[in-house]
Amino acid sequence: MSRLKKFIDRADIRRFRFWVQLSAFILFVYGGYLSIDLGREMPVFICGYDQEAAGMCYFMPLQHQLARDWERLFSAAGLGVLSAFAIFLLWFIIFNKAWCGYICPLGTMQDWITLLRKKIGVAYSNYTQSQYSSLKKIKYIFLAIVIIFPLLMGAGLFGGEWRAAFCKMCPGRLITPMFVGDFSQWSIDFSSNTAIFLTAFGIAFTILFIVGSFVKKRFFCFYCPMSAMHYIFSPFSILRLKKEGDKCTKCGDCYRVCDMQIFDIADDVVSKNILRDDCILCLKCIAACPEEDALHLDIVNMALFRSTKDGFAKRMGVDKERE
Amino acid sequence: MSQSGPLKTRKRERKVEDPKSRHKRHEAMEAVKALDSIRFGFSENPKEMEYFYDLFERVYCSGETLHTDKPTIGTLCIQAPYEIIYALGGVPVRLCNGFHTDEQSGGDFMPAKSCSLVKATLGMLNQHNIPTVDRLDFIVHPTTCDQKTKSISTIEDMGYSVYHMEFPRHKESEESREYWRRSVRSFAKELSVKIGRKLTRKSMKEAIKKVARAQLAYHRLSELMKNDPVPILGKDIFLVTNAFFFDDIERWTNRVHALCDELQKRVDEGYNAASKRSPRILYTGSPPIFPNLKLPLMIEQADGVVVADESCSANRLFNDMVSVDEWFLYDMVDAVADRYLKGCTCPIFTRNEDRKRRLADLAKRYSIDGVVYQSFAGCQVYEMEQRSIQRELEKIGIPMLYVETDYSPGQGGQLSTRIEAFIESLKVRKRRVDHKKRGAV
Amino acid sequence: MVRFFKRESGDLFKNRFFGFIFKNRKFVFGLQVVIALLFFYAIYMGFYDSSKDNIFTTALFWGIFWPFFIVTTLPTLGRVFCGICPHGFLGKYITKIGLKRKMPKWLQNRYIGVMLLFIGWWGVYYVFPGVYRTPLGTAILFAVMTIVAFIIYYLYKDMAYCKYICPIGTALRAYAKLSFTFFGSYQSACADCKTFDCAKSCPYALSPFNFEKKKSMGDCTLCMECTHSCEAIRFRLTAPGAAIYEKFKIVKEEVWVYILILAAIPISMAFHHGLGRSNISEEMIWVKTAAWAATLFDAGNFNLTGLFVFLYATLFSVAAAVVGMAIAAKIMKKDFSTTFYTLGYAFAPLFILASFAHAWEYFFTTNSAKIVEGMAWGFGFDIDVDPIAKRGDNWLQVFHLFRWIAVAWAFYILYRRFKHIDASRMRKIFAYPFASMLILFFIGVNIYRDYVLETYGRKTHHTHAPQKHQVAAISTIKEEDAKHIWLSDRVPLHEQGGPGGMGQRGQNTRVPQKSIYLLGGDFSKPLCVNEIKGRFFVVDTQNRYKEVKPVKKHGCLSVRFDTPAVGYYKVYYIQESAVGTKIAKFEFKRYDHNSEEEYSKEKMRAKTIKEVPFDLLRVRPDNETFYSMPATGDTVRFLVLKSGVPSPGVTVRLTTQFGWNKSVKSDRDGVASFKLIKDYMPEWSHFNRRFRETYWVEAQAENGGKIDYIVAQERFGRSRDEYSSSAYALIVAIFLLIATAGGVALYRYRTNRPFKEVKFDE
Amino acid sequence: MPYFAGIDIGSTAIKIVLVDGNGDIVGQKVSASGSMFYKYAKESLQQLCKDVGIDESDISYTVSTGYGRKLFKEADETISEITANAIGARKAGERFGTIRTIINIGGQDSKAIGLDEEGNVVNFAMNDRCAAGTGKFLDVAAAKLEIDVEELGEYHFRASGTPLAINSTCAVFAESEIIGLLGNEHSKEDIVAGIHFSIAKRIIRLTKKVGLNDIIYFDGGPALNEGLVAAIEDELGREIAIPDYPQITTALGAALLAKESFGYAEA
Repeated sequence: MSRLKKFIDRADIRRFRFWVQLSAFILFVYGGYLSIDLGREMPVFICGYDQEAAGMCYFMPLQHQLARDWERLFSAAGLGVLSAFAIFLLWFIIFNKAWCGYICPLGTMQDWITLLRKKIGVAYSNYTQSQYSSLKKIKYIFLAIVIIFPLLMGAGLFGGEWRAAFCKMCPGRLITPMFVGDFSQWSIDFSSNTAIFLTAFGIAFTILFIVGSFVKKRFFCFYCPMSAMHYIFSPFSILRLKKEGDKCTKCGDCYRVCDMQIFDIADDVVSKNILRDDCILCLKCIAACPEEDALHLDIVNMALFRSTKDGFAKRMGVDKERE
Repeated sequence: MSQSGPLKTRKRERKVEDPKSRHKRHEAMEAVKALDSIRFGFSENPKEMEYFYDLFERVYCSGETLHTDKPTIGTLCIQAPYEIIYALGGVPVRLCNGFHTDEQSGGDFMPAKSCSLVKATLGMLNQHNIPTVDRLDFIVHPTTCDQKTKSISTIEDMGYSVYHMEFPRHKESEESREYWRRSVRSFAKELSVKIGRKLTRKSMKEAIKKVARAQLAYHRLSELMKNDPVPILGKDIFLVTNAFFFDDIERWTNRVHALCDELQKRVDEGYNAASKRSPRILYTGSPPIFPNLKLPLMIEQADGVVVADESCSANRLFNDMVSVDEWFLYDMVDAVADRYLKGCTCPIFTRNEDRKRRLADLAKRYSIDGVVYQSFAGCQVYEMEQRSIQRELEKIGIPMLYVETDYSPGQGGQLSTRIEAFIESLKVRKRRVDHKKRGAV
Repeated sequence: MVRFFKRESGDLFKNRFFGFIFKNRKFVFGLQVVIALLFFYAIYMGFYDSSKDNIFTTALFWGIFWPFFIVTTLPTLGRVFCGICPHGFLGKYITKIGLKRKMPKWLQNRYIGVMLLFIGWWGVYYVFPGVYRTPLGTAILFAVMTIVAFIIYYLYKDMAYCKYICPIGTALRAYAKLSFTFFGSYQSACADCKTFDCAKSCPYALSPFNFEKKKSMGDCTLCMECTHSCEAIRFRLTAPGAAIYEKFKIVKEEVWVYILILAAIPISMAFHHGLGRSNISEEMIWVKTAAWAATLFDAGNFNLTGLFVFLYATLFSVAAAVVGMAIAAKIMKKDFSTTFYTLGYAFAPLFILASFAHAWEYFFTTNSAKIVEGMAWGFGFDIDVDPIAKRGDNWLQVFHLFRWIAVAWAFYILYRRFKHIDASRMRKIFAYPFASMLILFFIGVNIYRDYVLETYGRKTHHTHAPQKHQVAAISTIKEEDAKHIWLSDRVPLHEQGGPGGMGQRGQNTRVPQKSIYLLGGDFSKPLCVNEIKGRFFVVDTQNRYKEVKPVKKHGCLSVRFDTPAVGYYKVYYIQESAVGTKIAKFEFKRYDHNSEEEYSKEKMRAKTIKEVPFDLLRVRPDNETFYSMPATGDTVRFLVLKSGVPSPGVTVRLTTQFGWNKSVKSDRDGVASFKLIKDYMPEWSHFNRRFRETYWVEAQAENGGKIDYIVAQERFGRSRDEYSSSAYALIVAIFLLIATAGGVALYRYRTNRPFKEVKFDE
Repeated sequence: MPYFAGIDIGSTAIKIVLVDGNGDIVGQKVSASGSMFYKYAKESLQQLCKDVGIDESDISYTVSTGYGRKLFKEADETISEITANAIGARKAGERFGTIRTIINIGGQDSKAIGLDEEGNVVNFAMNDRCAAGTGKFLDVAAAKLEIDVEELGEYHFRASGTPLAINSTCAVFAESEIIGLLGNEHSKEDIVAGIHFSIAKRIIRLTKKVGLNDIIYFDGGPALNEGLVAAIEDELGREIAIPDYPQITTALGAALLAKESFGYAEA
């Protein structure tokens, strides 16, 4: 057991993650070819417009469900909405935000773009703290769009174009289907002003997504409403990212490797639960932490993956004791 | 100075010693005395320590110099980034000095009540005689404490080429981080111009790894100190870390690993370097720098054992290994910069919660019985912080002894009384705790 | 604590009646319980019966609570409503068991309540008219507010909800300054008080002994808790608005309440209901702006006119107040903030008196009846009463006077408030007209409205909501007169309906039903067929058929039947005669998104029944699913069956809604193919992506000496190419790609310059 | 009958205490330490033995303490004077109650020691390297004023009115300050009182660091100076406990420790 633990603590999380992401990407994007269907309550951006997807991003059904007439939404039929939500939660609480860091095809895409940038040799950019703290709020606005627009539509206050307004703007709609050869989403819908606006916004957002994730690691995840939704329910999850404040030296290694620039991970020495709304639970921080046990990933209060000096040395390639 | 003829006629022929060689002789005498008490004052030193004893003897007593083939960069504080210096092919030599002889000659430049360390450094530089190296190409000066910052102009006047790195005194803000990163970046640039070599990704990566290996070796050594009984005494640890100031880093790393291997064996055998009830002491405050290791020596002569420390001559020097996400120069230089700012627990910072946390954590992990806090007379920051540290330690129930010292050897009596009384009281405490434990069982 | 005190004559507590009403613990408690019960009962009723029949919920909230408890009491007795407010009443108990935390700083902001009232209530009132007028809307609003209130009471101490979050908390506090009562204490007794029982007993953590000294009751809600703890508390009569003339601690939010509420209610109403009902309403700037905005996006039921009325009213009012005060401040050489907030209290009477008058006028003309009827309905009675007065009764003009009283009073308050500013008399005189600019604006709006209504007259018809399609009487035709007869699921004039035309919405819990109408005449001018000779058959998804009898609906003959299963239903109208059989056919698909039904080609294959001698079956292509339907550019294929046998060489004709038609002969397999062309070409801005174009397929064939004829109505949708453009998308994408990449590169280049990133806000 | 010796070799005096197996004092001696600690200590011990009438070999265990403790090579054990003082004070001060705070003014230092309920040293504070506030300071001042150290007490009580303030932290500067005061025609009495109060203030500041508890025990040579005792009491506002022989408390502690250690060694 202790040997297994040691093995896990020494794991090269980078490589592990790459392969998990690749398999998850293939599974989700091409799963349809193998008739895999995991349902329509996936807590990741696997777009329903991808005909061969092995599941569907929960936002699409959620928006459609919320857009029902209020009379119907607040009747017994509303139970369907709740049951779908319950399934979403069940999926979510197993992996917590690791859905973002390990499974989300859109996240994986961004990581690949980052890999490409690294290969080319272009340095990345970061936000300043002030930019960061104002920009990160955008995702809650998007979440509000996801929930409020359909609800208002159901109340009859908006036209039908607003039914899945966020989906229209989401880069996932344009990107995921491309992998099964469907480029039809790359179009501007001229049928109404709203449609023009939404589809054009979608294209702009997608371009921004591509360019942004080229220069900024995990560019889109700052604005991802799914991430915001995850955060709301993360207290119920069984997978936790924990920090032992007294062991932290605030050296900032974790902060620097963090794709999401989460300041607290290095600077907050008081909270034990260090999972923040931007976190994608990629575990890079644990892998980069040189302090014994300062950061660890817990599953039901059992440390699954801990930061160790030994593991750090191995991952940095300095573990050979004598040169 | 030309000596045209005898100034005075004396009965007895007496050749007046050249001040420089006299100074050198005094230094050597001081070094020998200190080394002897470290080496022969205790029995059963680890065999691998011989290398370090020998190294100090060669450098400080026989006048041997190291690194004749590489550019030598003098550093005034641990904030001068080692990794960058190594990456550019230079060798960092820490100029912090512990010689009383130098302190006295350095006293000419500074007020009476000021930090002995800075005085000694000034004195040494004034003699243009650095024991470890034969020349200094460059001095890096991070603007850490006031006394160093002000004395640097004196050093420049002595004819050294100095690079100033601006260092923020408030590390909690994002601005300070950016500010310091800038300082480090421009330092890297400047140094590469001075040395005439380009900073490359490969050399930088190598340098980071080189330093990381040294850090790891130190961590291995300090991990061994967690054992009770301890395999080695604290004075030796200080000597080892002092050697890092000037020794070749790879050789040093290998030697520390060799030492660790030996100590590991001792641990397996259950060997105790101290006595049965020696209180485990955490040392903090002004750095003990060879040959001024009197405080750790005194503690251990009084039957305590220094198992951990929080000072810039050991623990702080090796903390915070650097982790890099993408091996770009920017990233690496920034990563290196962060190591020296955020993780640092130097008392010059405004609100030093980190230091309290670090001390509490060390006390917990090394099962510390008491803390000895040294402040050089005149080091205001350490003196001021003493109170809040004391309060903090009281909260977790660990007694602390605060002593104010300087490099003068004449202080022995009163100082040792305090140390001994402190250790005696710790022993009583420990015995009582043991007793209670046994009673409980 | 003072046990006995000889009360002065102005003290309401001295009066037996008022003393009982305000101070008797049991009475007040009873009243609070009754109000709370009514409150919750009305919310419950709002959910229980959200139909128009429920007149109780709205009558209680908008007929009693608002006009009487709030608008009427405020300028008279003061903030007495808070004393019986169900939230405050229950909140007192909830706070006692609650967590008693300190409210976080960001929540301690009176603007939250003010903005809830201003935007959340009045903004919504204009933008979504009628939301709060329906029982359900009202019930949801108050239920949500109640839940929020109770949560906040539970979490935070000192009844912080009332101070900061309650939408009317700050407003009541502000307008209560105009009342002719003052709640305070006998200073002679308080001078040597050492116990401060009044402050201890206050659930809001206020200090009643200080009210007189501070000349302000602060956040006091007149809950009367302190009166039980000490006899030195008094509730005295003062001159009306005496409190507002004094110098007290200024609360900025109060001034903003005056201005914003003035904008949101009297001014917006004057714009919307006054000027908006005039014959020249189209000329008004807000109507024009709304019309322009409507071209920009699909606003649904969003009332854009209301929105812009609200925005312009706010803009004008705030501008009038701010600009006027700014000039006044300049004249007096005082700083703006002092001037504005000191003098701003003068705006207080404008709204509340106007509203007071309106409330009573409305009470006499309409509300009195509504209240009686609503209350009766709420408790199970059904009575019908007439209002006390009729609209247009002369004596009602009295209420119009109030508006001018309000203006006069506002001028007077302004005069009194000027005394608190220290500036030379001359300057004050010059500053006075500017400081009163908002009052002048208010007068101006009123005069202008009267002028416009007088000069141009009032529109006869007015509704808040956009007009619904009225089902006018439909002209009918006899079967024999009709050139064609066919089946359709829509009555004529409903042809342009949106996706909701399927007649299945709102019936989720029941078995969905479908109505099919028999139409006749020209394809382009359908009329209802009201006399028939044939019979109707309905074929369900299992291909079982049964005959159904038609009924009359909207003047049309129709058949109505259940469609419980997922799949294709068909309706046939068959009329046999000597000449031959005339058949009209309608086929439709039922599918709902909750269904787990799989689309299987076999199951969904077109089938015929043997009762039909001559049939046209649409052959569904392989890629068709439940979600899809034929679209422009697709080829639709029809199988011609004579007595169940594919029949080649039959002429089949397809006619679209816009008149395009084409005839082909069925091929060897009996299949006739048509390519659907694009003939829906409306103006660009009116293009409807969901437009379903109707087409008819007719076939005629000789069958055993008789001529059989069949017509089937089908629909097709819009192909993607018709309304979306990948080329544009590509251009946009490439342009954006270059722009963003360039922008990023430029940005990075720029930030490489060190020490330049600190920017100062000058 | 075994005897145990505690030898406190201080900067100004050598104090020797002999105790018997019950821990009772059988003999004590105070002599000047001069420049040859070892020689004088040895002689004093011999002298004491002679006075008490025992043979030197009867002394089973010797513990030395004080600055010169390392120099007394015959000692079986050395101990710091702080610990010794604590042990001695507990014994000598038994009649006052449980002692938790000790003030000790020695020849060249002054200390305050905090004890716990069981008599263990919890914390302590010492003056800086300077001689102000120590016995030395009194010596110097007395010499300057040309009076005997023993007379200081008398002078103190003869002082009139408010005592003068002597502020200098250093004995040397204080000396010049005294000269200045004399030059201003202040009386010797006032100056003495001033000196006492300045020492008292200093020592109380030190004591506050370890905590002021109910019973404050004051020992060391200057405790014989009643003027100084009065000054400390005045500054504290309450009485302090003075043992019968304040000079020998530390030596007594050493002797008691010797007895205890001998017990351990035997066991």
